[in-house]
Amino acid sequence: MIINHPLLGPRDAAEFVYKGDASLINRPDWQADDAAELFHEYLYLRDNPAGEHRELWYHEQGDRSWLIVTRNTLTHDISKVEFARDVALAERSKK
Amino acid sequence: MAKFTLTANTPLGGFSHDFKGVSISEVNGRSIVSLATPLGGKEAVSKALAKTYKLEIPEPGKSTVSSLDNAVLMGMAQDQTFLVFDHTEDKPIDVVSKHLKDTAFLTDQSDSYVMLRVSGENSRSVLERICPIDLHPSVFPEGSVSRTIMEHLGTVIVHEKANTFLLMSARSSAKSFLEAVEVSALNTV
Amino acid sequence: MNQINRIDGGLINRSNKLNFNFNGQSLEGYEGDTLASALLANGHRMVGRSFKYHRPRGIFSAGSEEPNALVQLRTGAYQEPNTRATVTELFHGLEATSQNHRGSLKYDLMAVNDLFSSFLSAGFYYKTFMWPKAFWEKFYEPVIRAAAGLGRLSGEDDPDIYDKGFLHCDVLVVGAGAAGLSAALSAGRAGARVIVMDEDFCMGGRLNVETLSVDDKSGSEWATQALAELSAMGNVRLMTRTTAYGAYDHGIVGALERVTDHLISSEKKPRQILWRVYTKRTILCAGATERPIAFGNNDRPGVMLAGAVRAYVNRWGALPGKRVAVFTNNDDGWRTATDLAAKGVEITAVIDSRDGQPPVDVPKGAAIVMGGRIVDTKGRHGIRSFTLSNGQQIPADCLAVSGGWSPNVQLTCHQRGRPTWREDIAAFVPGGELPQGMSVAGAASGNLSLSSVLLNGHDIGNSVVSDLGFTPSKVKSSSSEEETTGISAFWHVRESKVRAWLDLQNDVTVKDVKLSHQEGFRSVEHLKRYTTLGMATDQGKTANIPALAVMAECTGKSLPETGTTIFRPPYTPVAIGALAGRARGKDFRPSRLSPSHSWAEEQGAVFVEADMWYRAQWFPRTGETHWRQSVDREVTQTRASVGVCDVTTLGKIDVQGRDAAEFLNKVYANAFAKLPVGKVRYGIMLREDGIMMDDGTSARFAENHFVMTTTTANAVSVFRHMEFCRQCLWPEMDVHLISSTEQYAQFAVAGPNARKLLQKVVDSDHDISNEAFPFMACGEITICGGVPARLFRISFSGELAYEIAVPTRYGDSLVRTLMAAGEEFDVTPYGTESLGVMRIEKGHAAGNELNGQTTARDLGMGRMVSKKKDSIGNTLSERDGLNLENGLSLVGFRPVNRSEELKAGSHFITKGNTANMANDEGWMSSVAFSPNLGHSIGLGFIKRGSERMGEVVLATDPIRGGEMDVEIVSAHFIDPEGERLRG
Amino acid sequence: MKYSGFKVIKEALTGHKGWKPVWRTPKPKKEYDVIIVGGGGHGLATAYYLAKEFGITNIAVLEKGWIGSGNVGRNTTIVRSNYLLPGNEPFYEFSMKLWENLEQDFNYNAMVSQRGILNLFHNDAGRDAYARRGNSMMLAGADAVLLDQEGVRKMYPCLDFENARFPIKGGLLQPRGGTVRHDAVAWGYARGADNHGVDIIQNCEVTGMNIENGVCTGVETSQGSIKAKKVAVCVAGSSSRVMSMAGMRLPIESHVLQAFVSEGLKPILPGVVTFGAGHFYVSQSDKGGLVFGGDIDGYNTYAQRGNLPVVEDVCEGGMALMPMIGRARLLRMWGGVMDMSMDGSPFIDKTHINGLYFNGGWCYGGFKATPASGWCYAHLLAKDEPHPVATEYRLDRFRRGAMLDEKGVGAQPNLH
Repeated sequence: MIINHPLLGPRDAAEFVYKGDASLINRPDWQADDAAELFHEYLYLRDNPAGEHRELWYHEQGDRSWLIVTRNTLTHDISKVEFARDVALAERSKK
Repeated sequence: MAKFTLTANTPLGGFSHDFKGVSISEVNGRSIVSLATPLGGKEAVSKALAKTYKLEIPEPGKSTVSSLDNAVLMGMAQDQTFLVFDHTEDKPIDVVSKHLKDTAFLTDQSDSYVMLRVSGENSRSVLERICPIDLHPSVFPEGSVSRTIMEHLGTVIVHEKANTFLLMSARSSAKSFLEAVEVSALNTV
Repeated sequence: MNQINRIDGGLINRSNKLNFNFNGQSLEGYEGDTLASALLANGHRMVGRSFKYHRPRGIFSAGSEEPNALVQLRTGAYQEPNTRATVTELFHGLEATSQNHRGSLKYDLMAVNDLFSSFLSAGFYYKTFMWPKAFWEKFYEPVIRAAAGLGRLSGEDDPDIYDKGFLHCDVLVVGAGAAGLSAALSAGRAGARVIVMDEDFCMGGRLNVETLSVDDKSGSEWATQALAELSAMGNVRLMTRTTAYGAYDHGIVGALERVTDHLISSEKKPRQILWRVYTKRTILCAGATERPIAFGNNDRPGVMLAGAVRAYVNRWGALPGKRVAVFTNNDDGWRTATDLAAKGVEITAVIDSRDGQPPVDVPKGAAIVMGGRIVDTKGRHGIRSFTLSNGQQIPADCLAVSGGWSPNVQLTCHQRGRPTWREDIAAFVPGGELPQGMSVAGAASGNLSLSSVLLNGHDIGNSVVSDLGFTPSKVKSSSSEEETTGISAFWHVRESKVRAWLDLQNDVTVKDVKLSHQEGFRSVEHLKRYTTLGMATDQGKTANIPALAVMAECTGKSLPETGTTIFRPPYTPVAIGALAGRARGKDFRPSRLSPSHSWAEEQGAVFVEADMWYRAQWFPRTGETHWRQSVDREVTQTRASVGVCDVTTLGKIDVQGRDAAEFLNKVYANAFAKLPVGKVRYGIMLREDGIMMDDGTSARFAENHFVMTTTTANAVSVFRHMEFCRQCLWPEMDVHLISSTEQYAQFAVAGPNARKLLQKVVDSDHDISNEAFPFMACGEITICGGVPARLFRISFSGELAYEIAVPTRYGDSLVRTLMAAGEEFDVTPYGTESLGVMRIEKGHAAGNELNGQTTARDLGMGRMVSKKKDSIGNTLSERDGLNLENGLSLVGFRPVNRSEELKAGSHFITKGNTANMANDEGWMSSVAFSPNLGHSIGLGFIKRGSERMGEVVLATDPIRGGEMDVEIVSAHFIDPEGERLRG
Repeated sequence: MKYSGFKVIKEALTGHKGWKPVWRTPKPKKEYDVIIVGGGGHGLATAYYLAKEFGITNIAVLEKGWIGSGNVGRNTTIVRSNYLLPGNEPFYEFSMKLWENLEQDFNYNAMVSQRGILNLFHNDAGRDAYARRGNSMMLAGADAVLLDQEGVRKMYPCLDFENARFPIKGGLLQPRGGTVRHDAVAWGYARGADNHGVDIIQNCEVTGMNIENGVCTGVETSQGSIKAKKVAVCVAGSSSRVMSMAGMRLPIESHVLQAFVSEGLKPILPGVVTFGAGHFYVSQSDKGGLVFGGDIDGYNTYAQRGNLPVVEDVCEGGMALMPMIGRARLLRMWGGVMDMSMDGSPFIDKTHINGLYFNGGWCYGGFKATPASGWCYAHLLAKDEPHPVATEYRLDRFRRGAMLDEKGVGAQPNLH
């Protein structure tokens, strides 16, 4: 696979390390009343869709950026690549 | 006073060898300092760099060259730049912080890497055995920098000038890295 | 008599005669021959035996689709099984032997299988060999296994070397026949970066084997000219002997270049190179493969594909037989008759399954049977004659068969593509959902006449480059004369009473397909799996479509409804050595050497692999014959005076930033925010699931600057995790991470004389006395007259200890200096074994305890997990299952009988209980011999361990046949109060 | 029809006219006692044992493609019971015992071949971990042998003992481990279930779950709606897709595991060997092919194909372990979609929806579990309580903190 890095251009996926669903950037509030349940859902439950999937890749053999890649799990087509940090910051500003 | 003295060594003892159409040689006498740009501090770093090295912060994947200490500034990541310059003494950070004050967080990386220069008309043919990056000048023009992986080893590759590439890889695996490059030459030319 | 079947013509170099050897017989051929063409020229028809029935097998095709002519090439360690003679380039000194026979090729004892063939029907083995039960392992299976396989590995290490590489281009052209060359010319002329690959050693594809002309030149002349033009272009790379074997995601194509397979010796150059091709566009010009028609005893040597027969005659001047007949369902098959007749070869008959008139002029003297059916053949070791359905017998020592051509769609299907059926050419052609960037041209796309192939290649080449933004050249396509390509699907002769082969290598016959249908294995995948159809080394390139047609006939469905099995990479088999490249032996993975490595080698150290690192395990001294002697000495000497250990391999992470302290406070489970500058703290890092991830120390050098250490094993994963935290979880924090593992050589200096030793090298303006530099202090100092260093007062051994770090360039010099400076204290270097002994004596957890399954609580550090702050893992560490009342805890163990040796991996059972899984209470994780205590000691996890001090339990070790009574004790075997390290 | 050597001879002499379809091709009925969703090894085994051992025969097995088209038809055929944890080992040992009597039980030769499985270790920590595991196995009544380097060399002289980057120090051998002809397992169970009256319905895709008031009453399919008292899902790589029809999110990700086979070769490897310092395991089939594999590709996918880096990584492991295979050619590579769970261990459990059951999360280890998975799932379906060897395979174990993490890598499915 080739991941089109937002700054560095197309790079072989072998340079990256995969983590999983992009929802892992939304870590729950540890002080919430139902924190235990929220953390259980956050860490263990997955949509695991057959189709478009937003997922985290780490450019370990590159610029060490964490990326959110939108990739189809049936075709492997990649439609979007973003810096996870930008997404995380944007989601914070929404809140 | 301590009666002991320490002597420095280089990763490959100054290796240099010419193959047909390609030369491989260890590069020494350079220091590497990593500049981390503080959150929101890019402007301050830029100013300091412009003032002293007359350089802008390069985008990741690019490098710029200064006449001061033959410094090369390499864009490694959005908030990380390597400054590679002529300096053989200890504490290269002191040199850089003199120029940049506390605009950037500095880390000495001079002893973290082995540097090999691969040059000559066959250099691309040799590197194509181990380098996943497209080194064609139309894609990776002079001044380009890339961190990638070669023979299981993380490697920074810089296109210094036509048919000349600088490779930087971890010092502890310098021998394996040299072997990777040497074998490529032996297998190719 | 040599080359009895060699005739004039062809693309062989008759001035370069090559000697070779087949089954012990010396033979001659020419440069440009394949082993197959040379064997045919020498009159060899039978070259092997089939898999199941051991039937005689001859050369069937002229390409990589060959099912039959598999030989063992070369000898000794170079022996290469299952090698297709049809694509083996002849070289001087080539040695080959036939495969899969017991006794000689001609008189194979296993041919008895053929007599029992009716018992060996498809899937028979699933229905029998079950009684008596014990017989399967003892008798049936050994017999079956003895018959397995075709060729033989030598069992010796592959003596050749392999390499890999990366290629990048705008356009990859796969196949350099008429379509490929046309496409490459279009793309190359437009200025695109083009790579052209062909599996053959001579580019041109069927241009080299057909008598059709292009632009008033012979096909091969035109190909030569096109290649000359292409090779003159700086933007085009031509790669012969290179097979594109697989299409992967996003335009990556795997290719194998056979660099030295056509030479007698590789001479230390790579035998093959595995290329990973990154291309924007691929034009697949892989041509088409002819398929046979199934009829009775159609597997005899001499029964060949029609296109192959004329290839041998036209390209190699090798005659597959003296009296040739043709059986065809299409016009193309007739070309074999006309081409051979033109060379003066006797054509005994042309049998066309179609009714009507012959499509071309009839060769003189040939019997022509329109609407004909061949039902049987005769000839024990090769065909002598065949019989038509009307009983007529016709002599022939070569029967050229054509059932039409199947486009080579394989690469189009390596991802999601499924081929679609075209009735007019009776073939599957590439369907939708091609791999990214792939187009198909020429015969591979279903264009079967040369003129259409040339035009199609030209046009697709142009359209692909204009897609990429290049301006196509104005040069017109080359052209060829018109030819007829009529076909009427015809798959097998129903009138045949005897077995008719579909898969020649695996011996799958029409009857087997019918039986498969009868038993309900009707899906194509069931058919394949039940009969083994298409699972031979040729992957059914010639067999699959006819077999599917037979199944379609049984089910009453159409062929496209029946479908095809999925094409999987590789297109042709790839040597495992090539896929591994250089990674074997010591080069399997890189070696990381610590700064003291050379010095340690000089000391005769024994090294151990620790991930990629080599670490000194112990340092034997003269007279020490057992490792324990060395280790006991190192430990004793260190605890008595001072020892030095290289700890460079531990991960070091430079953490800087305005929020560095708060960041560490979140990644460590224990508090870090308020660590004073100049101090080090031990930290435990949890995974988010509350399990221990790693432990280490962090030293605060400045308000905004920490240096963290990790374990050697987790250096990379901890860094990755921290980058995740930094970028994804807390992006608003100002934190910067960079590894400084490589930057510093770090040594532990431990023992009561550690300070005294260090004081000899530390520059005098740095006070490292206990008062100025107490336990858990850190600082930047200089040593040996100004060399910058970092000093940490930390201890893994439990002794008064420091870790000192200098820039790596000084590492070698520093260890030598420490040894010299320590001479007066009888300093000893110590390795990882002694490190292990001392940490067990001190009760420190290491890799065996931090195994990803244990919690801080299990390790006796539960109270360190702060409940007052948010850190990774703290919330989920509170789950009930991780806080069981009878949970595990890490404690020490010693044998009740002190002379016994504890065993790591033993399990604990309460005394009096039976040793079984239900009574299993934990396990021994680490053991060592403590030279200080004079007996074996261990660390282990046992339920409620901390409450069971003094209890004697059973440590059972059935796998090594032992058990012993052990006593639960404190894990701190030495200096439990920690007075030494504070001293 | 009973299969036997005599039957084969009789049919051979009479033109093979008497063979019948191995399973019927029925139309779905309106209602069943149990619907099993998924005609793979586990689903067919569940149907077989439900009918044979628990007396429930009004069963349909619904398969969206052809039976055995999932992982039972695309694995590396290894069976073993060499697990560490008390929650796992008794289950896999139960499975091993079922394998050992399977052929006589269902009258089909699946070629259970106990030629041993050898896991190599390359350092002292590896030895300690395998000693611990081997002891676990023996405490659970399984067989295990700890070999030193010489012991390994005697069994496999062809391994690289002289020049290895990570020298072989020894291995954990389970002599009863081995291989089974994978497709035949599906066919044998199908035949056995069919003989007990189970309806095996191919080309029948489940498109929806009928759930009313928290009770599952049946399924919608491409062949119409079918009612059932109990719906038992057993779809491996498709677990998340199917269970999402019931509104459930699972602790599962789907990943691809590639597998490889070489050209047929004369026998050279007696049993199964796994490399401890890289990703490679291998055995040789009764047809002569070297069947091998390694690690999963590591990214979520539902495509039954992988990519080159893993192919290369596996072959690198192969050449590092046994450099004699360099000249053997890789013939075919393929991929299967794995239901990778969050701790690497499976689930056999009821759901919070009455009448809906779930079996999945087998990761890349489902094949060896087939008989026990079928038996224990059948037990759960018949008795509504877990089989004693499968009590830990609960869906709520992460909430409780009762993970079954053999490898100790945490909630990261691609590392298991």
